[in-house]
Parts: sequence; C-alpha cells; structure tokens
Amino acid sequence: MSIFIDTSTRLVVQGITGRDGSFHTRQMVAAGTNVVAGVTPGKGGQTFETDQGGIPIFNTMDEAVEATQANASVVYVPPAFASGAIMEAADSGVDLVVAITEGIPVLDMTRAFAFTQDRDVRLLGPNCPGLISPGKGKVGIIPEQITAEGPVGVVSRSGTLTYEAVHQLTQAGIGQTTCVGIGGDPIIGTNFIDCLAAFSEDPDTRAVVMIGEIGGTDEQEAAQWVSENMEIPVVGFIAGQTAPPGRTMGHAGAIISGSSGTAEEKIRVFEENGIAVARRPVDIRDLIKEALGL
Amino acid sequence: MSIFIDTSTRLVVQGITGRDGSFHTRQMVAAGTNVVAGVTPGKGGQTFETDQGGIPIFNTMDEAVEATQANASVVYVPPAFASGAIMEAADSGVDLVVAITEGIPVLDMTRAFAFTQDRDVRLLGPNCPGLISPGKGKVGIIPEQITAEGPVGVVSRSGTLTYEAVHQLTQAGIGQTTCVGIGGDPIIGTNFIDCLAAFSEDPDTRAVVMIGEIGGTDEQEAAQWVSENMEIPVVGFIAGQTAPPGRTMGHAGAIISGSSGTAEEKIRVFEENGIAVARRPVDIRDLIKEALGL
Amino acid sequence: MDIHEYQAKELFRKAGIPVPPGDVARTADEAEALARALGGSVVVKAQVHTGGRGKAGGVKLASSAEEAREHAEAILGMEINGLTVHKVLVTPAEDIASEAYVGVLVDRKKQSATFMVSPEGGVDIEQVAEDNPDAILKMPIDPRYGLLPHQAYRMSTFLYDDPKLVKQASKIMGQLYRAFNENSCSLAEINPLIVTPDDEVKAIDAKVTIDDNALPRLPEVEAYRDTDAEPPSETKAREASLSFVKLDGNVGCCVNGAGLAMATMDLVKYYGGDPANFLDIGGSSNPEKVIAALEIITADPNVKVILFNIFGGITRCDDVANGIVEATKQIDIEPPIYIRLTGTNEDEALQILKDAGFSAYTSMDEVVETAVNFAAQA
Amino acid sequence: MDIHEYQAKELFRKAGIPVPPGDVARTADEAEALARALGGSVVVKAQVHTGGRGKAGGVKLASSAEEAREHAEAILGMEINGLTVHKVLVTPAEDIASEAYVGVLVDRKKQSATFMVSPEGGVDIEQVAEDNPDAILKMPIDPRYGLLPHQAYRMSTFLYDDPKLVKQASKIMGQLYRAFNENSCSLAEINPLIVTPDDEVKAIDAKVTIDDNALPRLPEVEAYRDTDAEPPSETKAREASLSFVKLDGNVGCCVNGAGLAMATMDLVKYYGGDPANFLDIGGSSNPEKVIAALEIITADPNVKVILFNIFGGITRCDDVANGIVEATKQIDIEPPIYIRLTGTNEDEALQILKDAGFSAYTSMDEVVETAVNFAAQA
Repeated sequence: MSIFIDTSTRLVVQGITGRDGSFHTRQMVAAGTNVVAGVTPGKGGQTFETDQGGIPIFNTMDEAVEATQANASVVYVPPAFASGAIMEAADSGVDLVVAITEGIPVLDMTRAFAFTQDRDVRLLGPNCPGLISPGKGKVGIIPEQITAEGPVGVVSRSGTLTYEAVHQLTQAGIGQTTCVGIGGDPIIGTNFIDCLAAFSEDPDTRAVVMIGEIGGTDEQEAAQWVSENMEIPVVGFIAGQTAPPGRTMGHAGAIISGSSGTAEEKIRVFEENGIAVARRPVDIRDLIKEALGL
Repeated sequence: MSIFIDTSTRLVVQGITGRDGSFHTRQMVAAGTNVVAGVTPGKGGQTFETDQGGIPIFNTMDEAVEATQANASVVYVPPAFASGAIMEAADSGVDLVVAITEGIPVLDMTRAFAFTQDRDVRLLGPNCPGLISPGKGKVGIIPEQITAEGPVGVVSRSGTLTYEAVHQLTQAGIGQTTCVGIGGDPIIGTNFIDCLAAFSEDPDTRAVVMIGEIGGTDEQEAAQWVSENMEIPVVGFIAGQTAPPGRTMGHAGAIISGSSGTAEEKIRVFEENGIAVARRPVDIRDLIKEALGL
Repeated sequence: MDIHEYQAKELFRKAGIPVPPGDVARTADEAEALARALGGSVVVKAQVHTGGRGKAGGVKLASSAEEAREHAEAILGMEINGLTVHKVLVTPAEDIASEAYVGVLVDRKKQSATFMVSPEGGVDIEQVAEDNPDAILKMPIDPRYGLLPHQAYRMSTFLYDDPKLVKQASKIMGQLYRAFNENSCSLAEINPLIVTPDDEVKAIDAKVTIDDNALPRLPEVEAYRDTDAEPPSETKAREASLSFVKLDGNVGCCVNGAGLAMATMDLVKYYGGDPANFLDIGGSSNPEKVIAALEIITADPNVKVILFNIFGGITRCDDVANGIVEATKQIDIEPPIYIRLTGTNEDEALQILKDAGFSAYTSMDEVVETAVNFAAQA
Repeated sequence: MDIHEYQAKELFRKAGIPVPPGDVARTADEAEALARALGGSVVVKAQVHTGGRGKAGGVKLASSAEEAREHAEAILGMEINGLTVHKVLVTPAEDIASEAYVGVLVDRKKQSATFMVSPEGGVDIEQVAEDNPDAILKMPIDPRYGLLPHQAYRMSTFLYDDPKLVKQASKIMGQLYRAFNENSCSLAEINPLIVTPDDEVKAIDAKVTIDDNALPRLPEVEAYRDTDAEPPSETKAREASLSFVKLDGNVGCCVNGAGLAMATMDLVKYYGGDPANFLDIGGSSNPEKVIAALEIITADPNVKVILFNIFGGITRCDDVANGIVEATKQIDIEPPIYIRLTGTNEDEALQILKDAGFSAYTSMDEVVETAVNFAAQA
C-alpha cells in the first residue's frame, strides 16, 4: 500500500514541455508512473515522446481530464503562472495536485490553497519534491534509485535532506511505503498531520520518519497529534540547530521568529510526545531499525 | 408550524437605533417576536426601550450573540454598510439573516451571499419585507394586522403586492403558516425553491401562494420544481403583464431582457406545471379556497 | 444608469483596454475639427442610450472631415427610438479582419458576475443566443476569486486559435473584469472586439450600465449622467426618489411598491384600460413625494384619469392623503383622481380626503374598474 | 526583501495612510536643510535593516536644524547590529497621546494574512506577546474576502474607545491591508500608530518586508533595493541565485538543498566545529554557480576549510565537480576543500575530481568530521 498515489493514479503533467517538466516526465514514466497527459497552452494536439510511448498534450486541464480521465496533476510551470495552474487543476476535477514549482508568491498561494480546499482537492506543495511510492510510481522529482519498497513512511519539509535519509534507509535494506516532501514554503497544502494520518491508515506502514526544520509550529502540532493518535512508532529529525534567529535559511518558511520555531523547542516537543529524535541524519536509520525491531 | 422562524427564534436587530430599525423593532416586539438584542456600533451598553421592556444594545454582532445566544438577525442598516452587516452576522454564529435594506450594490451582494453560503447561514433578501409566522413572530416589516394563523404558505418577490394577497386571504378567513417576501433584487439569498421546499416539509402548510414578477427565470424553475416535488397545491400570480421590455420596473430584478422573463412566459410555465394562475390579485383568494376545498 | 459609448470607452481606456482614439462633438463644427485632427476615414456615431443606432442611420462612415461634418449635421438632432441625439462620437474607421463579442453581466441564476463571449460579434448577442446558442460561451465568475487565468484562457481560445490573439484577448478580459468591478457595473460589453489585419485586438464599441445602487460611492461615474439623454419626467422622478417608467396609455398610476404597481397596471389592462405609467412612490413616502408624483403624471397630456392604489404598511395612508390634498392646492390638476387606500392609518386618511372633498375606495378592483371606465368615456 | 522605513512610509502614503512628512538625507548638510524646511522639532532616524535603532543611538530628537545636523553627523556612518548607516530620515517630531501597534503578516498556521494589533505600541511586539499576550488581538483574513468591515471595527475597538479614533483606525487598517496586498508583503507594520493630542491617528514608524517571490512583478518595489544596506557577500549570492547567510564560524559550507545545508551545519557543530555560513546552491546548479559560491566563501577571512556536501537528485554531481575544478583555476583558494558527492552522475564526478587531483567522500559524517578536525588544527 501507499498514501495519496498508487497504481490507479492517472497523472497529468502541467508544463510538460518546459525544461523541468520534460526531464521529470521521463523520470516519472521510468519509475512506473501512469502519465496520461501533458498540458502546455498553445501546444495542444502535439505529443510528448518518451521511451514508453507518446503522451498527448492538451491546451487546458479540462481537455486533458476529459480525454484521459486523469485524477492527479503535477505542476512544473514557472512561478508567475503556477498558482493559476494549481487553480486550473483543482477546477478540472482531479483529486490531487502536486506543485513542484519554487518561488510562487506567498499571497498567491493563500488564494490558490483556499481554492483547492473549496473543491476538496488535495494540494501537495508548492516548492516540494513531491512524493514516491516505490514500485507504484512517483509524482515529482524524488530520485527513484535511492528508494526501495518496504515498511517505512517518510514525511519531510525538505528535499535533499529527505533523499539523504531515504538513501541511508535503502542502503540499510529498509524500504518505504511512500516518501512525501511537503515543501518548505510558509503556505503549503498538505501538512505533517495530513501525512501522518494517511500513514496511520495504511496497513503496510509500520514506522514513520518525520523530518522537520526550524520555523513555525507545524512540527510541534504534529508531535502532539502523534502522541494522541498514532500507534506505530515515529522517528524525528529537525534541521537548523545552528541557524541564527531572524534569518531565512533557504526555505521561505525556515526562519526563527523571536523565541518560537527553534530546533531546540521542536526537539523538546518531539521527545515530550514520545518521538525518538535523531541527532544526526545517520541516526535516523538506526532509530528506525530499533523501532522496527531489526 | 412555520418555516425559518418560530417561537425559538432569538432575534438581533442590526441598526436598531436607526429610523427604520427602531420603528420596526417595536412592531416586531408587538407581534410577539423575541428580540433579544440590538446592534449599533458606538452605542454598545445603551438600552432600546419598548413597551415590553428594554433591549440591550451592543457594538458588534459577536458581542450580541455571545451575551444573548441569539440565533437570527435582521438588517436595517443603510445600503453602504449593509453587505458588511450581513457578513458580520454570518460570522457571528446566527443561522438566519434577514436583510431588509434596499439599494445594496449588486456586486457587494454577490460576495456577501457567497460568504453566507460558506458558513451555511440562511440569508433572506436583501430588499425584502422579511417574513411573518402569525402568532409566532415576525422578522422584517410585514404588517402583522393583515395576517392570521392558518394553513396557507405565501412566498413572493414583492412587498405590498404580498400584503394585498395576504390581506384578502385573511379577510376571507384563510390564515397563513408563514408569509415570506424573498425580495426583488437580482442577487437574493433565499429563493422560491428554498421556500417551497420548506413549506413542503411543514405539516401545517396545506397550500402555497407563489407571487412572482417579470425578470429572470426563478419562477420557471420553481414551477418545474413544484411539479416534480410538491404534493400540496400551489396557486400562482405574476405581476408585470403590461411591463415594456428593457425597462426596470422598480425592483432591480424586474426587467424583461430580450424574450426571456416575460409575464406571459412565466404564466405559461406555471400552468404547464400544474400551478393555477390568478389573473387578478383577488383571484388568488378564490383559487386558494378551491385548492383547500373550501 | 446607462452611460454613453464614449464614456464607456473612457472607463475601458483607464483599465488598459486597447480602444481607438476619438472624442465627442456637440456640433457639426466640432465633429469636422475632430475628424480633421484624427485624419483619414472616421466613423460618426450617435451617442444615445438605445440600441439599433446603425439601423436608424445614427452611425456613418466618412472619408473626409467635410463628410464627417455632413454626417454630424444629419445625426445631431435626429430621434432614435424616441431619444434625441445631442452628441456624436468621432473615431477612426478601423480595418476589421474579424469581430467577436465579449461581455460581463450579473447573472441572477449563477448569483455572480458572468462572462459571455462569442466569435460572432458586431451583431445583437440576443439574436446569436437565439439562432446559434453554441456560438456563445458563458463563464460564471466566483466573486471570491475573480476572473481566473484559466477561465480567461478558455474564453480566449473559444474566440481565437492564434496564440498571439489568445494572449491579447485574455489580457483584455482581465481588464474588462477589472473595469466591471471597479465601476460596479451591471453590464460591460465590447461588441465588437475586432482583430485588425495586423493581428491587433481592439474594442470598437462599448456598452456599460452602472448599478444605480453603487452610484453614491462612484462620484466620477455619477458625473457621467446625461440628463439630456433621458425624458424630463424620468429626471424629475429620480430626483424625487420615485421609480417611474413612462408608458403610452391614459390611466395615470400612483402606487406604493413595485409589485403592486405592476399588478395595478395589469389590472388596468384587465378592465380594458391602458396605463400611462409605472410609478412606485416607495416605502417611506411623505407628502412631498406624492406632490412630485402628481406633477410628473399630470405633465403627460395623454393622462385622462389618475389612479391611486396604496396599501399602507410602512407607507402611512394619511401621508398619502395629505400629499394629494396639498398637491391639488399647489398645482392645477385637471384629470379626476380615483383613490384606493387601505392599511396603516386608513381611517385618518379617509377623514383627510373627505374633509377635502375626495371620496376613496378600499377595493383595488373597484377603483381600477371605475377609473378605466372614466378614461374610456373621457 | 526588507525595505527602509522611509520607503515603507512612501508605500503607506500611496495607500492613503496618514504618515507625517519627511525625507531621507545622505549627508549632514542634507539633513540640516530638511530639518529647516520642516521647521520645529524633528526626529533624525537611522535607515538600516535592523531593529533596536533607538537603543543603539540611531534615533535622535532635534529641536533645531543645527541640532539635526549634529545628530545626522553622529548617526551617518554609525554601525548598528553590524550594518553601517548610510541614510537618515528627517521627520517632524509628533506630540503623542497614545501609541498602538498594527501589523499584518502571513500566518503559516492560519494559512492566510493575519492582522495583529495591540494598544501597547512603540515597543517590541514580540515582547508584548511574551509579557502580556492578552494585549494582542490576532485577526486572520480570509484571502477570498479580504479584510471585512466588522473585522476592522473589532480591531479598532480593541485599540480605542472613542468612536472618532475607531473610525480613523478602521480606515487605516483597510489601507494597510491594501498596501500589504498590492505590494505582496510578508510583513507590513505600523509601530507605533499614534494618537495626537488633537485626536488624529497617524503612522509614525513603518516596517515592510516584501515577499522575494513577488519582486519580479513589482519593479517599482524592486527598485527600493538598497545594496549598500546588505553585506557584499549577500548581494553577490543573490545575483548568483544562491541562498546564503553569513555566520561566525570557520567551516565554509557549500550544500545543495536548504534542509541538507542546515543539517550539514548542525553536523559541523555536532563534531565540535563552527559553520562559517549557510549556503544552498539550489536544485539546478551549473558550474558557474559553484564558482560564485566558492568566491563568496573564500572572501570570508575566517574560513579555514571548505566543505562540499552534495546529494545529487536534480543537481548533477558532475556539474558540481566541474565547478570546483574550474573555480580552483580561476580563483586562488587557500583553504583546503573537502568534498562529499553522492547521487546523480556520481561516478563521472569522482573521475573529474580525481583527474584534477581532488579526492572525495561518499559519507556525510565522514567528510564533516574530517573537515572539522582540519579546521580545529589550522
């Protein structure tokens, strides 16, 4: 099993002819994802070629969904147009929109996120690596080769740090049900708790890795949710223990304001709520082994 | 029984100290309505005196609802502030907002109506006379003395024309469960079908009078709904048979555009759907008598 | 409130919509000067609040300033659908490769602003709706989000295939929606939206109706009001806060409430008469309003009889009675007045009327039938 | 992007918020002239992107133009929290009856813009939040509707009792929200919002942060950027699309991905070292970015060792390797470079590095520990 995507996922790539969109479409197809359509305004009627055959391109999401019964989309369009693309997707009838695009203005996202909520569409991201369910497919940019099928769910605000953790799990012979990157922007669609709740309901997920970072209180709320709701073990990691307050550390959301959102605080709340915290990325692997009784 | 209001209604009057608000508050109290609070910004803490005792005035709807557990409000505030007052009411936790104010800009209403819908609050009006359930209370401005308790539901886009019809029913000894004026503006909260559906579920309502006018297609849709859903008889009337096309007849919504929205068309659709149509206001009374087997 | 084409174009220009230049002239001299300044061929267009200007001869192409002058002379003073032309717009003649229709209006059914677009422009959109409904795309706009980029794109691709045109049209739709909202319009339309032989998309004719309710907060738009362009009776009614529409019959009607006013007119017709007007004196009437109403009604020489139908709710019958008595003192009213009053303060009203020598009815049918019969014999 | 107080006030003025006059001076002469033109007492305020200007002596009251000149002389060139003052704002001294706080920011928890208001203004709002949380009212704004009148009213009555003040404050909140939205702010605050003895409500200090992501569509706001006000290394990093933050340690870090970059810094600390910087070279790195990164890191004289930690996903390890080799040719790099590379095109990268005489690690812990140990001995 897996969360949010599985073999029934029928994906549209928004911005399929762009630099990132075209590269990652081929990667997604290679990872077994059923990419049924692409959208690039003005290029409707053309075909996007891959090793597994051609993917039809449409001008609009409506046309793509109508022609292919797609149920998910992934957004690679440039930041100025990305919030519009998210809303177009949400309006077209898909259930899941994964926004990879980095650099979308935050106030645009407050509207776009409200729009997806009005339509009960799950938004993942923006500014996130997407998600992968090894063996079933991926939506986004997480490298397939570092993953393996197995019993661990991974949820993270980060990209490459997630790869690091997943890579180490895989090398140690521990596979994953689904790895989800929720993104580092202040406004994101799917948060930690949404993922933890989904992992809780997935019978194949036997432990979860939660990778957070400084800024905000999402990790703290998630930790409390874990202690109140989760039966399977959760292992945590927080990046940014050496980050100075008041400075944005790469992710727009990674900033310590006043005394809130520090790594110390988050680690403390994790531990108070029964989440074992790895001090180094490499410790994640060991704590998970312990949690799984390996 | 009655629809939308009953003896459990706890009403706040928004704009209680204004000319219309103060006059009609006394009328509503006299009709047995439980007016629990008034709102006038800047006059919080004062008391509005009536024959039945003082009504506390608050600065905001939030304060009024918190202090009095009000569940309905009526809006008499001037048009420039009325859509804001409607949204304030919808945000305060009441279930019903009746907007009497005439002259609210239509685009303001499109937003305010969406706001009430987002919160599952019933909006009646604006630019409507409100509603009365004889013997139980009234919200708005329908004169109580022309009404009587009885088995007929009345729903109308008009004000005084409704009074005319109700007056004639009452004089003929036929009382009403509830009389509702839905208002003559292009954007209104509660429409014919909402009222017809409520009357259908009211065990005491044994026949319904539906009074429409030129403009739009609400009456036609309501007629179709009647033929598909209603078991009790409906008697109709349409005002504006002599109205010229393209001219607004008092109500912003009463305008024939092109060939649609004419009285002829509405009367035809009423009759096609089994609704007996009165040619003159006075015939309403006779058709209702017939429908009730009197 | 309807505004003129040249005023609508001014609003569109402010919103960034590409609208050809041009200005308004009140005399043939002015029109000639404008045409000369523009150079080349121009179009002289009657500025009146009615459709069908072209068919009525109110829109003319001129290939020289002299010809523009001649056309302006012919058009100024012309009557179109009963309205006298006081102004003409002089604007360059454009080469047209194709014509489309783009409009935004308030859609009661969708409870929101709604776009209507059609590749069949330059003609009456009602006619297109009837003859070829598939040639119209309707797009309701959620007031919480406004026009979204994918909606503009979908409408633009409904009009054009060429991505260059699609891009221009999408932008214009965004600007039109902005103009619609900022000016609280009930209608804002571009008909036709043309494509020139150089692939430029432009608004050639503009029609805008402003929501009367929003005028108090839009003083700049209120200033567009052209009282020359409406019958004096309607100006007077508006100033007295009366709702009035002139009709062709001879039974003057004075009623409180729009629905009851229409029902009264209908009843006049039912009894074989013809209403001279729709007139709603509104809810909180005072004697002054009744006086203004009687002045407006009696200014119409067709009126043979005056019919009052008042159902007192908020309206107090005694106020209306006082107004009638006062009016008969102040102005010379020739047609007889038939009065029906019922409801709030009915007894006081009947006494006031009786003291002044009037009688009154309490049944609507009775008073209408009596008035109609009088008018038929007069 | 942080903008200066005087720039924030300009944005507020455009939105209609009552802001006292005043202008910015770069020299003591200019400051004196401005003070003379304003007349009366003035305040001379350091324009730097940091808080605590008052405590640092960067804000001074002057009762004459000469005194303003003296203060400007003292303040210009002063260092506040490591930033040199290049400009001062000269603005009239206001009589103050009371001070409040009004701010709008993006609240991650509410997923929307959120107002924060407090009657305790003129002090650090974080401090108020800690000492007296009940003195702060938070009001999340639904992005679909914007600030609603009853929300503005509720906040204003939280600040003031007098209806005259409530009315002014409500209006200012609407204007502030407009400024916040139109300029895509992540923070817009007025602190203090004062009441004068004449019951006028005015914005006396202004702080605005613009969402960097929105700058491409806001050229007028982008023009507010003051590169004098930021360390040259950060200017260079921004121009190379690198995410860089200077720190105090001696281990220069070059990582792809913000999370991994922070985790790398944390690991430096774990092994007893001290990071010299946060540096994320981003996803789609190319050799030029790596060169720019090395230039920035080596410009810091504290740096004793350079640490690369690259997890190749979108980032190709061979691009990074090429960048390192190229940089060592172009610039003189003294500190030793420790490199960890894994993921996409790892083998090609290792070959490139080997050919150029570098060795590389594949474990993050190993490379960090080695680099830290070197720095400790250096």
